[in-house]
Amino acid sequence: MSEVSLLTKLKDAIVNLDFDGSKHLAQEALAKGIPPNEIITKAISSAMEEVGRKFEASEYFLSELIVAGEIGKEISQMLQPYMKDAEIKKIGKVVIGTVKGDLHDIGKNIFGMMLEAAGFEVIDLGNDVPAEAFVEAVKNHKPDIMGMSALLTVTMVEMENVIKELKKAGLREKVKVIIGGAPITEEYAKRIGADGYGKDAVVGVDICKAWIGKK
Amino acid sequence: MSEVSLLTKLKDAIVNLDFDGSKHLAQEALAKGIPPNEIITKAISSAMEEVGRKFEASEYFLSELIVAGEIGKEISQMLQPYMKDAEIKKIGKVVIGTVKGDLHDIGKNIFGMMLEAAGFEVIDLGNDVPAEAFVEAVKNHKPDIMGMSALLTVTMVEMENVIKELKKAGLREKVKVIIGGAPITEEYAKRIGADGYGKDAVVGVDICKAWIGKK
Amino acid sequence: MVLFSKLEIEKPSELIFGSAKHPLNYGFGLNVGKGEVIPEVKFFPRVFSDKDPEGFKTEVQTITRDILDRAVELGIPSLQIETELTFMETKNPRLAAEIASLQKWLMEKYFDEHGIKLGFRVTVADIRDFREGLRTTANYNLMMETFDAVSSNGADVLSIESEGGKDVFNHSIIRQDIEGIVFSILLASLDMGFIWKDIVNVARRNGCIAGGDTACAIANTAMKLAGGVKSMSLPHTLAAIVRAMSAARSLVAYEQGATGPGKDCGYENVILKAITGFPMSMEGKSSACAHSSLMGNIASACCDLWSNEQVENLMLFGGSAPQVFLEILHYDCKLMNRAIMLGKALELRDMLVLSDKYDDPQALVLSPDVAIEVANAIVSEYGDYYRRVKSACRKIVEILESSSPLRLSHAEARFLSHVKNIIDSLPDDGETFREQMCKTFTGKVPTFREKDYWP
Amino acid sequence: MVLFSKLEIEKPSELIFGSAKHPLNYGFGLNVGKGEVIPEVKFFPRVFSDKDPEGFKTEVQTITRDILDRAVELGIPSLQIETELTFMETKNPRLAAEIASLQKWLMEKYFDEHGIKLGFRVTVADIRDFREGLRTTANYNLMMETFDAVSSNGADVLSIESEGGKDVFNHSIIRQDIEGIVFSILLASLDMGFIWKDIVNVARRNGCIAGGDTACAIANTAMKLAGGVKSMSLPHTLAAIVRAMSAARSLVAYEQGATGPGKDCGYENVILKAITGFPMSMEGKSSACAHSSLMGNIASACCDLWSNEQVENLMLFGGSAPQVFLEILHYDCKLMNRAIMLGKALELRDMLVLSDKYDDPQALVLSPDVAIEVANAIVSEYGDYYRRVKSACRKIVEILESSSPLRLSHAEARFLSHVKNIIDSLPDDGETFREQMCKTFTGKVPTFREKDYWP
Ligand SMILES: [Zn+2]
Ligand SMILES: [Zn+2]
Ligand SMILES: [Zn+2]
Repeated sequence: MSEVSLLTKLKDAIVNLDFDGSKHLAQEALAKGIPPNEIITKAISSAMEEVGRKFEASEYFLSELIVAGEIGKEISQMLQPYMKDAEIKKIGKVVIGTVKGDLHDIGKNIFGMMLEAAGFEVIDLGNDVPAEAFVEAVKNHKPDIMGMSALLTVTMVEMENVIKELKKAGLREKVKVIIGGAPITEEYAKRIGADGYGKDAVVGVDICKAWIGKK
Repeated sequence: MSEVSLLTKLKDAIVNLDFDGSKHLAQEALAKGIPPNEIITKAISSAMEEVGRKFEASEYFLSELIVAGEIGKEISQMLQPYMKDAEIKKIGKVVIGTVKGDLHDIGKNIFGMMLEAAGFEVIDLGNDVPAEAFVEAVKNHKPDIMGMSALLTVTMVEMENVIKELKKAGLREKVKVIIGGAPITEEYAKRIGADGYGKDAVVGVDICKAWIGKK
Repeated sequence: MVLFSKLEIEKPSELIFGSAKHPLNYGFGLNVGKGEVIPEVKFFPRVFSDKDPEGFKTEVQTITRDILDRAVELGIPSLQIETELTFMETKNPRLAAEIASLQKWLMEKYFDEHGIKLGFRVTVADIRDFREGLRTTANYNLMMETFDAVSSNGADVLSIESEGGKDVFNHSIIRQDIEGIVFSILLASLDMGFIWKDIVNVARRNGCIAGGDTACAIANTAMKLAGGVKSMSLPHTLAAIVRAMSAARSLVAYEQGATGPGKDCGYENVILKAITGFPMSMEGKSSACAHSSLMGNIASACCDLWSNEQVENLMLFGGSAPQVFLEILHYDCKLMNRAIMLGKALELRDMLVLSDKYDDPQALVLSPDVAIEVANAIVSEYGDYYRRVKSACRKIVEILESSSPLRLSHAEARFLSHVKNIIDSLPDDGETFREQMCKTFTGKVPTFREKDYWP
Repeated sequence: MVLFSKLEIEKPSELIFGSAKHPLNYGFGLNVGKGEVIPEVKFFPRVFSDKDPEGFKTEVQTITRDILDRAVELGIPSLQIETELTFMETKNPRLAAEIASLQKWLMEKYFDEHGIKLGFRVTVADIRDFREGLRTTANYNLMMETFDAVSSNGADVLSIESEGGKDVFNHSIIRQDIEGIVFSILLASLDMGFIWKDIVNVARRNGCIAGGDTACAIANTAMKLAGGVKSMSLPHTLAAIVRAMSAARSLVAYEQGATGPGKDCGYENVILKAITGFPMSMEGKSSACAHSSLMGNIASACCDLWSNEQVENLMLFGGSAPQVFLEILHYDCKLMNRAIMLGKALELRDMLVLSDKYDDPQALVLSPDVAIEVANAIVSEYGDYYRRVKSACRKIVEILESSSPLRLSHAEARFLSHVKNIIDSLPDDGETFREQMCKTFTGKVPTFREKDYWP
C-alpha cells in the first residue's frame, strides 16, 4: 500500500470512528517509516477536519465528534515516543475553565478535547473556577488563548468579572479571550470585551486556529 | 316618629345604599332637633359598622362599602354647619399614600374614605409618594398614624425604605405605621418593622380605631 | 364606515378556534384564521431606565432572537410576535421605528433560514394625558406619528389599547354605578370612532393591517377587581356584564375599517368574531404570567392567535420567560391544531368551553352560544352606540339569571336584579342620557370634559 | 420483593390520564388515580445563602401560603405540593423536619378552612458523594435520617431522584457508547434495589407512602443533551432509547415496595404505569419553566398528577412564579377532568398523543401503545436487571425503525442500525457483561467502583 493510500485509510478509519482499525493502521504507518508528523497532519488532523465538516453539515452528531477527538488524541499519544522533541511542539497554548458558580462542564470538555486534537496544548482549570485562578493561570502558563464557558445565565456575568480582573493584573493584552456556552451570544461577547465567541466547539477551535495562524 | 326609630331608619337607608332617602331622613332628624353628634354616632357610624359586618360576612361587596362610605361622608358634611367646634373634632389623624413607583391607588382611596367615615381626619399624599414626602408629612401634620399602600411587589420594598427614613428623622416613635396592598403579608409587615397590616380596608380601619382607643 | 347589522358567524358550532370567516394573510407567509391556531408571544423588556434607548434596543433584539431561536428548536411552523411599545418608546417615533425595523430584520432572517412563517404586531401605547384633552393634542399627534413610523418600518398589524372613557369608568366601577359604567362605555365608543379613523388611514397609507382594539382599560379592570372565586371586591356578575357591554365599544374599530386580528386581552373578542367574522387573538390560561383569570380554558375556544399577554424578560431555569411562555403556547396550539386535523375541533372546543363555563359568570360570557346571543343583541341596535350597550347589558343579565348550573351567591343575585332595575330606568335615547350624565360627571370626575367626546 | 411478570394495564385504551388500576388515598382527602387529574406544584426557593436556614424556612412558608392562596382563589379542588429538599436541607434532618411540619400545618389550615384536598410529597436529595462510595457512608445514613425526619413530620409521599450509575452514564452518553449506557442503567438498577429497600422501610415505619424514583440523572440528561429538533448534539433516537431502557431501572422502586405516585420528571412513568398499575405524576408542557422538551402534550396523556417540575420563586406580573404555574397546571387539569366527566377522555388523550407522537422519537416512546410494547419487553425478562434493559432497547429500536410517519434523518437512521449491531453483540448473561464492563470502566471513570454495586 502506498504511503498516500495508507494515510487515507487511517483518516477514513478515524472518520468512521473505528478505534481498533485506526490503531492498527497508525502502527502500520509507523512501521513503514512514515514520519509521525506526517501521520498527524495528513491523517489525524485532516480526519478531524472532515468530522468537523460532517458535524456542520448535520451528518454527524456532536457525540461522534467527541469520539473522533478521543481516537485522534490516543493515536497522537501513541506516536509521541517516535517524535523528536521539536516535533512535539504544540501549535499554541490554551487555558480553559468553567466560571465560578457553574458546575456544568460538558461543553468545556468537548472544546478542550477538540483543541488537543487540533494540536493545542490545553490547560484545563476545571469547573467553578474563581477569577483569581484564571488570572493566576494566565500569569503562570502564559497561554496564547484563554477560554471561559458558562452554562447558566446567572453565572455568565462572572465572565465580565474575569476580564476585568485580567485588566487589573495588566494581562488582558497578553492573551486572546474566547467564551462560549448555552446562554452566551455574539453581542454578549462583544459587550464584555471578549475577543471571540464560539457558538459551538467546532467554531471555537476554528477561531483559535485562526488566531494562532495570524500570530 | 320617635327619635330612635328615625335614627334607625336613617341607619337602614345608609345600609341599603339609598342616597336620597338618607339625605331626607338626616334633614328630618336635624329638624326634629336631634343633635348632629347623635346622628353621627347612632346612625352613620353604626350604619358603617353594619355595612362592614355585611362585607365580612360576604353579603356585601367592597364596592358597596365604598358607596356607603360616600353617603356617610356626604351626610356628615351636611351636618357640620350645625355642630359646635368642639364636636367636629376628629377621633384621630392619619397620613396615607401609595409608595414611590406605584401608580395604583384604588385600595388606598377606599381605605381613606372608610377612615373618614369612621371619624378620622385623613391627609392623602396621593400616589407615587417618595420617602421624603412621607417624612415631611409626619413632621408637619403630626398624625397619629401613617398608612402606606403598594399594589406591586417591585414597589413594596420601598415601604421598608420609608420606615428607615422615618427612623433617621427621629420620627418613628411618634407615629403608628400601618401598611397594606395586594403583595403585603403579615410577615412582611413584621419584618420591615411596621406596627400593623391591614389585609383589607375594613380590617385596616379596625386596627386604627383600636390604636386610637388605647391612647 | 362599515355597519354590522347582522352576524358574520351565526351558528355557535362555527364560532371556533383556528377558523375565521375572513382569514388574513400577511407578514412572512402567515395565514391567520385559516385552519390553524398560531401562538402570539409578547414580552416586557427589562430595562431599568427610560433614559436608555440603546439599552432598550439591545434588550428587544435579544428577546426577539431568543424567541425565534426557541421557535426553531421546537419546530414551530407559524408564529406572531407582538411588540407593545412602552410610553417611552411611543413618545419617541424614531426609536419605535428603529426597534420595529430591527425586529422585522431578524424575522426576515429566520424566515429565510428556517422557513418559519412570521407575523409582527406592534401595539402603540395610548399616551394621551386626560388632563390635556383627548383629541388633537401634542400627545395625540405624537401617537399617530408613531403609528406611521412603525407601520412604515415593518409592523404587519397595528393595535392599541385605547383608553377613552377610562376616568369615568374608574370612578363608576368601584361604586357599582351602572349608569356611570354605561356612560363610560359610550364615551369609549365615541373616542374609538375618532382615533380608529386615523389609525386605519395610517395603516392603509403604509400597506399594513389595522388590527383591533381592546377594552382592557375597562373590562379587564373590572376582571382584576373582581378577583378570585371567593373575592367580594366586586360582583363577578358585574365584571361579566361589563365584558359583554364592552364588545359594543371594541366593535367600533372594525366599523372604522380594522380587519383583525383583534388584540389578545380583549376577551370580548369572541363576541366580535361572531359579529365581524375577523380572526381574533385571545389570551387565557397561558397568560397567567400577566394576570390570573377564571376563564383560562374557555378563552381559547374561539381564538385564531393564542397569546401569553405579557411576560417580563426574566430568566427561569428553562430559559428566558418569553421563551418559556412561547413553548407553553406552542403546545396549547399544537393540541388545537391536531384536533382540527383529526376533524375533532368542535369536540375539543366544547371540552374547553365546558371546563370553565359554569364556574364563573365571566366565563359564561365567552361561551360561543352566549357570545352569539350578546352579539345579536348588539347588532340589533347597530349604529347607535348608546342603545347597543344597553341592549348587550339587558341580554347578558337575562342570560346570567337563567343559566343553571351557574350558581350565583345571594349577593350576586341581589346585585343582578339591581342592574335590571337600573337598566330599565335608563332613557331610551342617547341624547337624553348624554345630557343627564354630562351633568352628573362634569366636575365630579375632574378629567372628564364633554367636548373631548362631542367636540 | 414484588416481581412484575405481566402488565397491570394491558390495553392502550386503559393507559390514560386520571385513572390508575391501583389508586391511592392519602393526605387531606386526596385521591390519586381515581378519575381525576390533580396538579402537583413544585417550587425552588430564592435563598441566596446556604448558611441561612431561617431565611429558608420563611421563604418556603411564604411560597406555600402563596400557592394555597392562589389555589383557593381559583377554586382548585385537589392539589399536591412537592418540596424537593436541597442538598443543604437534606444534610440537616432537623431543618428538613421543621420545614415539612410547617408546610403540613399550613396545608391542614387551608384544608380545614376551605375544604381543599391536599397531598404533600417530599423529595430528598441524593447527597451521596461518589468519591466516598454509595452505601453505608455517612452521607447515605444522613439521607436516610432525613427520610425518617420528613416522613414523621408530615410528608405523605417520599421520593428521590437517585443517581446510581450516573458517572458511568455521563462518560458513555457523550460518546454514544451503547454498552456503557446499558451498563450504567444496570448499575442504577442495582443501586435502587439497595436504597429503595431502606426507603420503603422508613415509609412503612412512619405510615407514609413510598412514591417512586426517576431516571432524571440518566434519561433527562440524554433529553437535555439531545436538545431541539435541529440540534445535532446527540441522536434523538438515542435519547428515546435511553428513556425506554431507563424504565427497567425505575421499576426497581416498585419491586421494592413503592406504590406511586411516581415522580414527575420520570417520563418513563408511562411505561411504569402499564407495568405496575400505580398512579404517576408527569410533567411536560407546563414544565417549560424548568426545561424545554419535544413532548409537552404527549407527556400528559397518562398522568394522574400533572406537574410543573420546578420553578424559582421569582415575581411575574401575574403573581409569584409558583402561583402562575399552579394556575397553568390547573387549567390543563380542568380540561382533562372535564373530558373525563363528558366521557371523552380517550378522545382528548388521543389528541394529546397525536399532537406530538411523530414529531420526535422521544415523544413516540410516551405513546400508550408504544409504552405498552416496551413494558411487555421489560416484564418478559422480569427479575433480570441486565436482560430487561437489553430487551427494552431491542424493542424500542424495532419500533423506531418501523414507525412511519416518524421521519428520521439519515444520521439518525445510521445511528439506529449501529445500536442494533451493538445490542446484538452484547453477551446473553449479565455475569459476562458485568465482567467485561467492570474491566472497561474501572480506572476509566475514576468514581466507578465495582463494590458499590456488588458488595
Ligand atoms: Zn391589555
Ligand atoms: Zn394586552
Ligand atoms: Zn428531575
